[in-house]
Amino acid sequence: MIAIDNLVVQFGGVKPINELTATLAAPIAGLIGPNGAGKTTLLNVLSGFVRPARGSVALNGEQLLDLAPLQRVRAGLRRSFQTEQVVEDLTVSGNLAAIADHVVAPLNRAAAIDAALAFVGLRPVTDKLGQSLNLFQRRLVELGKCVIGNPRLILLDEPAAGLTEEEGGMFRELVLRIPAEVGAQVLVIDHDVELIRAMCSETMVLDYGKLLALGPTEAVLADPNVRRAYLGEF
Amino acid sequence: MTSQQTIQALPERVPGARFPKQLLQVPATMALFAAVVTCLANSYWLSAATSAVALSLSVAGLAILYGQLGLVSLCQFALVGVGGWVTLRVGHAFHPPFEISLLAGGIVASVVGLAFGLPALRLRGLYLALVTLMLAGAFQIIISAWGFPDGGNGFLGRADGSGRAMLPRPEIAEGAVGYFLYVCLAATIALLIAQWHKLGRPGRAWALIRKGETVAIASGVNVLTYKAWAFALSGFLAGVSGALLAGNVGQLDGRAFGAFESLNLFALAIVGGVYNWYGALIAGLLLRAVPALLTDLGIDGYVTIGIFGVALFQALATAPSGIAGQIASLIARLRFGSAKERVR
Amino acid sequence: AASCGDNTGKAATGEPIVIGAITGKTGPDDFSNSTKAAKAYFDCLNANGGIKGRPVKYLVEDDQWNPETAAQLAAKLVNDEKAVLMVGNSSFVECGANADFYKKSGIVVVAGVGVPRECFFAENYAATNAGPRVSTLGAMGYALDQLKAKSVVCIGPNIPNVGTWSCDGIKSLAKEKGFTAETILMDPGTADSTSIILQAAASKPDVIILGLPKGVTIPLLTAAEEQGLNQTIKFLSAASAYDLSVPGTIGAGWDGNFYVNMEFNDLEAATPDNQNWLAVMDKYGQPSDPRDTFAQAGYLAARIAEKALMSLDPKDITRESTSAAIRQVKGFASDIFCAPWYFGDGQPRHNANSTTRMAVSEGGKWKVISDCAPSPDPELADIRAFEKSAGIAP
Amino acid sequence: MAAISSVVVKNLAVERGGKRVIHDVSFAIKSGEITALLGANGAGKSSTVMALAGVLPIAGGRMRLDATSLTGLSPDRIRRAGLALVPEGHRVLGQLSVEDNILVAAFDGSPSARREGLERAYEIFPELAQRKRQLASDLSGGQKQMVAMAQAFIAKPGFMVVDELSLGLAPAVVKRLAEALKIAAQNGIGVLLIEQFANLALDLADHAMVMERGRLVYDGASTTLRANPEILHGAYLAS
Amino acid sequence: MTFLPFLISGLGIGAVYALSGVGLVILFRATGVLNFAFGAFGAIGAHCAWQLLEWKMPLSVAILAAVVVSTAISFLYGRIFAPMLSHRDTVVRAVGTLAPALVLIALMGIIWGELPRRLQFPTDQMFVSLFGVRLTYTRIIAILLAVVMVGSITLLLNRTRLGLDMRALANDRDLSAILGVRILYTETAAWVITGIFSGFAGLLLADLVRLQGTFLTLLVIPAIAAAILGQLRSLWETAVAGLLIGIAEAALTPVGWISPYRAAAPFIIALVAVTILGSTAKAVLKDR
Ligand SMILES: Nc1ncnc2c1ncn2[C@@H]1O[C@H](COP(=O)(O)OP(=O)(O)OP(=O)(O)O)[C@@H](O)[C@H]1O
Ligand SMILES: Nc1ncnc2c1ncn2[C@@H]1O[C@H](COP(=O)(O)OP(=O)(O)OP(=O)(O)O)[C@@H](O)[C@H]1O
Ligand SMILES: [Mg+2]
Ligand SMILES: [Mg+2]
Repeated sequence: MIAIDNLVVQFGGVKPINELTATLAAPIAGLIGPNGAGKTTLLNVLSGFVRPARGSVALNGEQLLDLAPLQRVRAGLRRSFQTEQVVEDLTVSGNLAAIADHVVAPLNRAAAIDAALAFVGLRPVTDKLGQSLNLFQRRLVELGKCVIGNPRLILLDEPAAGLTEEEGGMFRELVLRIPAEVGAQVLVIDHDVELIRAMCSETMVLDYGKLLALGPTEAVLADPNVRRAYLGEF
Repeated sequence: MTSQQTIQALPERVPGARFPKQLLQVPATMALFAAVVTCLANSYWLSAATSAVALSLSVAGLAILYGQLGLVSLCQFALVGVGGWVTLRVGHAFHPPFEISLLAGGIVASVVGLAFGLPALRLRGLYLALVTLMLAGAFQIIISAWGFPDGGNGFLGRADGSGRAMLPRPEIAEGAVGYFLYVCLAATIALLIAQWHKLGRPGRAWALIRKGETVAIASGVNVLTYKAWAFALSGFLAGVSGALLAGNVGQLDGRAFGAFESLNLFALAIVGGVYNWYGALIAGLLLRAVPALLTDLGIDGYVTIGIFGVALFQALATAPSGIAGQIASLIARLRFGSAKERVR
Repeated sequence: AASCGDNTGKAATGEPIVIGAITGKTGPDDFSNSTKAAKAYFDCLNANGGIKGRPVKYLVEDDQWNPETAAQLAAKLVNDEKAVLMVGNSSFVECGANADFYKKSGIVVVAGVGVPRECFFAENYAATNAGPRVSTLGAMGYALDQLKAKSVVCIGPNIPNVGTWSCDGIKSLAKEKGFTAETILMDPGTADSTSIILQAAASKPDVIILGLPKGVTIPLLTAAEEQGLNQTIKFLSAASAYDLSVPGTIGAGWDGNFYVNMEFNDLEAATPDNQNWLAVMDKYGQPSDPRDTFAQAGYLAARIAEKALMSLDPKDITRESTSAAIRQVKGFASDIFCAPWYFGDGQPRHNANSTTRMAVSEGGKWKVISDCAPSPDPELADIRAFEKSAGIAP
Repeated sequence: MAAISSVVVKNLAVERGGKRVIHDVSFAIKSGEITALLGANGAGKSSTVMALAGVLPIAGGRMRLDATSLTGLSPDRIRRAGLALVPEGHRVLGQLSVEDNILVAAFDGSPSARREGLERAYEIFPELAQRKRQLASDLSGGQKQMVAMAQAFIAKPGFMVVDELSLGLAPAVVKRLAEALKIAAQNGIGVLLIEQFANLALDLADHAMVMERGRLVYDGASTTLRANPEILHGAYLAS
Repeated sequence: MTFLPFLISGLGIGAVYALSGVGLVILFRATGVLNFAFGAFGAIGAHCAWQLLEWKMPLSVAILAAVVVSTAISFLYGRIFAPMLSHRDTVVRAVGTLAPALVLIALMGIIWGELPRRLQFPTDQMFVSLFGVRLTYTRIIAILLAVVMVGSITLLLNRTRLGLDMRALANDRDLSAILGVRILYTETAAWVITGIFSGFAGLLLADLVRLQGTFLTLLVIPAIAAAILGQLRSLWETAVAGLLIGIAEAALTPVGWISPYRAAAPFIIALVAVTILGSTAKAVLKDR
């Protein structure tokens, strides 16, 4: 459970997040909103790359902001980035090992890597270099990195952007398995409303740093404010 | 930086493996190299080859920083100087076995390298490169004023008297051939250490850091520690290189460690190739053996400089992953080719 | 006409005698004039019967101002080429790098131009020039005697065994003679000459003595002229500035105000050996080879070597016999030297050339203004004592 | 632009990392029309359009814009010849302000014409108008994509090639953009569109092409493709 | 001992650093290349000027020739050689410029040797006296040239089309090409501009410091200190930093034991500044 209380982020004159208070409890929660609404910024606050000016965030009752970014990773926080970040000159398994090195005990590493490979279905390309992967495979590597080492919260920033509908569908199936098989809560940003609808039982909508709506996904998507500000319907 | 380099012919990595088999390449190649040089070289070439192998260690340090982390250090030759200075100082002051002086040189250079790296830990790209160049510049002025120790008393170790004291070589390797083999052995060990880092956990962490620091942090990498470790290791290699150099001639001179030399070292490291371990050896040879060849052919010093400039550009422009990269892709092609043959 | 060796006019055809040389050509300054002159002389010798029929094979290497290279080249010449003797060496870095090696290998060096202290404090190394310290103090002697200097500032490079060595000499002389002396050590790589000149001028000295390579001397003089100090202070320099191009380069502002020490005779002196040097250069050198004081040094080194080799059985010219012959050289007279040159057998160090002249810049040329005078360097005490004991000096 | 003009690609071949990724692709796009280029990930869509824009060197084939040969021209000359590419992955000039980013793409025309173009771009993307002094590197992902689109619009090209149109954009913005592209096509611009959402693309497009493993497997009316979804499915599953 | 005279003499050496530093930053801002050969370009021009003066040509001809030679060499490198490295990272592109630097050092060594020479201008004889120190007109011209260059280049970069193209190019060459920026034209223009600047700077530096190929070439290294203080971005800051570094270096002259080490001042100042400002510096690149 993520509890955000009165969060304010400020860059010079702009406040990409402004007095945000919200609690996300669903195993897979969605985060949507217009471009520049502050979604990525919120993820950066959760993972520790942006220091908020005010407010607090608690993960399962534990204060998150007290921890350094690295401590958060060790405590089970994982994230992917809006542009994929697969290392070109490491193999697929090398990319996974790079995180396993730091979050899994030495003896369990090989097994953890293998389990992640199996989970995302990349076993056939274990030894391929990152530079020769296509976008879908890269997104899968990113997801694989997120499920290594008993994660508790996985943050996905537009993980399916650029994927075709089929690939998006396969990706969605994987994400849906995470809460049960990996045991982590997932917070996902995406602009593909259908994907959000299919994955998330709960959705939060941000608009200019403010909370526009929060609740069961269907209800939120039906909210006229959301339809106007986000979907561009009148 | 925005333009991403296409990296060709990178060595494959085997994660998790305890002793990757590729490591065996290092001793095998070095042994072959040492045997060939020992059989063929006269005094002059032996001396040049010894310097070349010694310097290849400092290039290996640069290769870690640049090839692995994408960090540029333009003070590597200054660190070679630090290593040499400390080795001579310890050697003249306490007369310990050579290995002790050598380790002292390596360790102090490593500490200095780390101290040099610290202000730079937060910096990247060209800006970092230039900051380290400033360190090289400052070192040049300080060391040329102090001079290298020549056996005297006191902190600076300047005798300023009759004759210079020479640093004795290790007892087991007094002669030119013996010392050359000694340097090759030391280089093999150091190159193995570097290569082992590259193939293992530090190498993966460094690759992530090169990709982006936020990405590295998000993957649980302690960026500062791993960067500092790379600087320290690179400094250590430079220091050992300086120590071996000091043992070769028995003494060193401050004027040989100018900022321009550090620039030159970096340039040749790129030409040699920073993505394969033997790029360092190639760079060492380029630094010492090629000028020796030109000198031996009686070519004017200025013409040599000019040839060097032209060759530097030629190599930069045509071999993005250095000469070593070209060799690697050649080997790969040969292997691939013969594999195809067999299938047929 | 050029006169060399036995003057047979016939080329030597026997088995060559290998003689090596190391010089600093490429780098902050070009010191190769000495070996160029030695080469010209050996060519002349070879064209005139050589050493009793055996020609000299003279191998010159450029150490590029890098001690590591200097050591490599010494190994090449001594071990690989089996040189019997080194002649005409002139380098900033070579003495320190190789003195020990030469001693171990049992080879003797008759150098042209020695610069740092190590060149004058080694057992197997004897230079024909006086060296920066002796030369700087020679200039100081002139300043004391002729310019009546009461206070002096010595500017030297902050290179160990060069700058301090020269300026310390001035200091100890000051103690002995009771004038005031100050030392400024400068980084030869600095771009800021004006500040150094201002610093030197701040103590209002009568004279400023420069013990610097000419590449650094000229910018300092330029800065001094800019500040108008050429009118109020006399500037003197060690022999390093004694180059024919210098008076023209620094210009008329320095006429009568810039004095330089000379380690050898006037370059244009009409004396026989000096004329022979010029003739050898004309016939066997390149027109572009400079006729300067370094060249004089190399010429003399070659002649000394020739004299020693001529005393040997041509069939028995080995490193040992050659070394022994060089060690015996004594009373080698030339009008280019102020006093006869000797090696000083058994001495731990060598500095035979310690009597110098002075010249002043005038009308774009050097004008010789003094006779030979012994350098008042206190450090020469051991040399003077040896000379007395060996009956070389009165 | 009264006369119909066209970009013609013949027997295009492209190699990447020593491997041939585009084999013998030929097609034509016409002004005033929207063409969709569909296919699974890695099918070679980006490689095709990057080769077309001169960003990737070609291993074979020819390209023409009307009478002008584009083969072997540098990217800036192709852009100036009238073919504007919006590359994949919302790349912007991070150290320039938003306004400079847009202005730099307006390589021709008087200052007043450029002003006009700028105003027009701000009309499509009012988000950018508020941030014109901000450094482009500080923009959100979607905002960067808007900048990239604005850069194409302001160049007033004859042909616009958009790689991943909706990438990172909120639905409302996609709608506005689709509208703008339609208007552009009506004004005689030829548009080539790569888009992950096939339905969106087919709604917009008059013409559609499908790629599979570096080859063109369908080239025809978009309505036909819509009526026969198995073509598209086959292509998507092929990879 | 009073410091005042040294402050004035520092203005002279400061002008040297400012000129070279600004020259470096201009090209970097416009093409993303840090030109280690800046000094060498200037030096060869200055040598040509010296040669023409030796041949008794008028001063104006010599100055013109120097600038033309420096510009031509800069143009050649920028038009033919620099593009070959354009897809490589900034450091490699900078290292590439070592090549022309080495070739020019060799050329100057072969033609002119390392004999110290003196290049003189009539302005050396004219001066104003401040605190008993003469500030020659040549130095004043050097400072003015730096200021004029900073001003005009700042205008060029911020107010003109070419300037906008240059900034775009330096930021991301590939993307700029896609956006229609004429890469070769713009880059060549930048190299020509620095070429002209290096020509004038080379003449002034040869006069102010010394006319020696290697020395003038290596002068870029302390000048980089000024560029670092300007964070490789701000021309004004670079120029001011250059002057201040020069003054600091000169002011250390009378300070006892530090004096022999004062040539290290540019480096130490740059390092201290980076350590203090480091984390806030704009040049600290961010991740996405
Ligand atoms: N360093 C910064 N300085 C100024 N403004 C910034 C900075 N970083 C981000 N912003 C602004 O903060 C706002 C929020 O950005 P954020 O990346 O969180 O948006 P987002 O919701 O993820 O949008 P998108 O869907 O487009 O990715 C944007 O308007 C952006 O321009
Ligand atoms: N730098 C590269 N080196 C080697 N192969 C590459 C490189 N970039 C792409 N490829 C390969 O080229 C093929 C075509 O890639 P391309 O990016 O053109 O596909 P796409 O259809 O645009 O897919 P996407 O939807 O992922 O953008 C793929 O198989 C990919 O693996
Ligand atoms: Mg975002
Ligand atoms: Mg694509």
